[in-house]
Amino acid sequence: MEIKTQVYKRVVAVTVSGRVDSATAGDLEAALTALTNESHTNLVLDLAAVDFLSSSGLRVLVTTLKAVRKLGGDVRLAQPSQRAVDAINLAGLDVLFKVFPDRESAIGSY
Amino acid sequence: MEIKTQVYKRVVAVTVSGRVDSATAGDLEAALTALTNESHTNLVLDLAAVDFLSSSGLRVLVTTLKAVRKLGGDVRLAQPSQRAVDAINLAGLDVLFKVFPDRESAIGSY
Amino acid sequence: MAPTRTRSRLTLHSQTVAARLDQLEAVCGLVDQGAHSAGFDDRTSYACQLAVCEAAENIVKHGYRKPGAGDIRVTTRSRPGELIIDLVDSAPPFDPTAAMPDDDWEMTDPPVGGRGLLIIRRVMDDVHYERRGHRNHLRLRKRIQAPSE
Amino acid sequence: MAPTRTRSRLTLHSQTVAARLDQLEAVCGLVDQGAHSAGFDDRTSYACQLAVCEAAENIVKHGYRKPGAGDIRVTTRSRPGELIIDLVDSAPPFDPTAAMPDDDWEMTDPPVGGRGLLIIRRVMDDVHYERRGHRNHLRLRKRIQAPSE
Ligand SMILES: Nc1ncnc2c1ncn2[C@@H]1O[C@H](COP(=O)(O)OP(=O)(O)O)[C@@H](O)[C@H]1O
Ligand SMILES: Nc1ncnc2c1ncn2[C@@H]1O[C@H](COP(=O)(O)OP(=O)(O)O)[C@@H](O)[C@H]1O
Repeated sequence: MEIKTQVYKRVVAVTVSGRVDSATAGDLEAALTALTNESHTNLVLDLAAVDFLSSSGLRVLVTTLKAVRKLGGDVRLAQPSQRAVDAINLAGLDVLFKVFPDRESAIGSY
Repeated sequence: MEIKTQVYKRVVAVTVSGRVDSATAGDLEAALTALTNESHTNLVLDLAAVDFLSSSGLRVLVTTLKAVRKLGGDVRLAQPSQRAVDAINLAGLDVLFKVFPDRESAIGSY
Repeated sequence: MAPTRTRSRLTLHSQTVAARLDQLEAVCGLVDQGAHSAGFDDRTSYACQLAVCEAAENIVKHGYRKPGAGDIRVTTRSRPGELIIDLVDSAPPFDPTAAMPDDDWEMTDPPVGGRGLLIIRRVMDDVHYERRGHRNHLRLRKRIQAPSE
Repeated sequence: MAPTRTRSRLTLHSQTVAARLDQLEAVCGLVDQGAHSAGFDDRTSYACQLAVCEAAENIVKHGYRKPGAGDIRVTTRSRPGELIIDLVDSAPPFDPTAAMPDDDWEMTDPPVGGRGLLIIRRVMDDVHYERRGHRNHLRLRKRIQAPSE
């Protein structure tokens, strides 16, 4: 798994790639927690290059969503891979996340 | 000249392509005035595909800049072509506009 | 272990892995192999990998609790259009078919966990559990309509 | 008019266009041709096109004032490393070399016009104006150091 973060004025875009499972979810959680601690609460997760997303990864997404929502923010998904979408749907969590076809529209949605 | 407009929540991205000269500047002005009239004042102009930019086109950029600035907005340029940059520099207007290497960072700058 | 062909078109793989999170990717690899032997497409294989990994992760986390405290025997059986995965562990008894997956929650309070059992049930056509001696035997079965052999 | 080669390496083009904004693109085309005959690269050619079009646009807008009220004779002379463009019109006298381009303004109040003369002076090495009879003669000259022939 790789995580890249782009901090914009009111939005942070986090590009996640590779395998997000129980072995790597901790790193993702640490990165996202660091952002929310710095009051970055409008998050865009670019999941275009995610090729595996297990319930451990989903748990991090939901935890982060709950945390930023309390602060008036949101977690929005940009161009998620089919595999990311399948995992989210199978877990019944698709209703939780706004999904955008590209990074630009996700960033522009805030 | 072609103009495409993408309205986001707080930003509008306007993609301009082709030749912006005295024959076409009026169309650009009409499009931008329509936006400011609808209170869209945070503008991103994507000038990647502009292949000619005369003083008539520059006049529209400056007029728009002045109009939106009064309303607290700005005109920011995304990935301008070399030709657009050359015209802006030759006209001594480069100090006026913030330039971003891609649309995303321009949109994220608001 | 090398694949064994029994009867005409059954392919069988079996491997024992330590019950550690860093072994889950290897388990996925086994499932992927089995899914392709069964003629599943990539997307169906991925769904099976997700489900089996959830089951294996549960054994590591909730069964043995301590990393490396035991092992998991993974066996895949493929025939055209069908994949069966058996997971055998010696952790305390747990019947995942008895547990109710948590699929009823409020948008204002979404669940941070409990997604694993749901994924397993949604992906698999059959989930069968048996306690035999001091071992849990979990059998997951996936079938597709028109296998591409 | 077809290009004329006079002496060894001079290429000359000349064309008269109606003084209308929709003719400016054709003027640009002429300049581009001349610039390439002079061995200029695309970027330098573009700068010359910008400058000449500003001058021609001024003749249309500020000289004749009414579209199609007259015409502009455009002549380009190219030799390796040098391009000379002559613009001849019969609008009222105007000497752009006498006008001071407006290059001094406040960030809080940027200029919406007056960029044309500035661009012409910045791009060209020489700008020469003469009134002859009832015509304005404007000569713009651009030279580069190492022409690629
Ligand atoms: N192999 C197992 N051994 C013991 N308990 C288990 C096992 N698998 C699942 N469980 C129990 O079922 C619950 C739901 O599991 P699951 O849906 O995978 O979600 P999660 O693992 O995120 O809690 C677990 O929290 C755990 O209490
Ligand atoms: N050919 C011309 N004939 C008459 N006036 C001219 C001519 N060219 C330029 N001018 C005058 O000089 C001014 C500055 O010209 P220019 O820098 O091209 O900017 P703009 O055309 O945008 O005003 C014009 O506004 C006009 O008053």
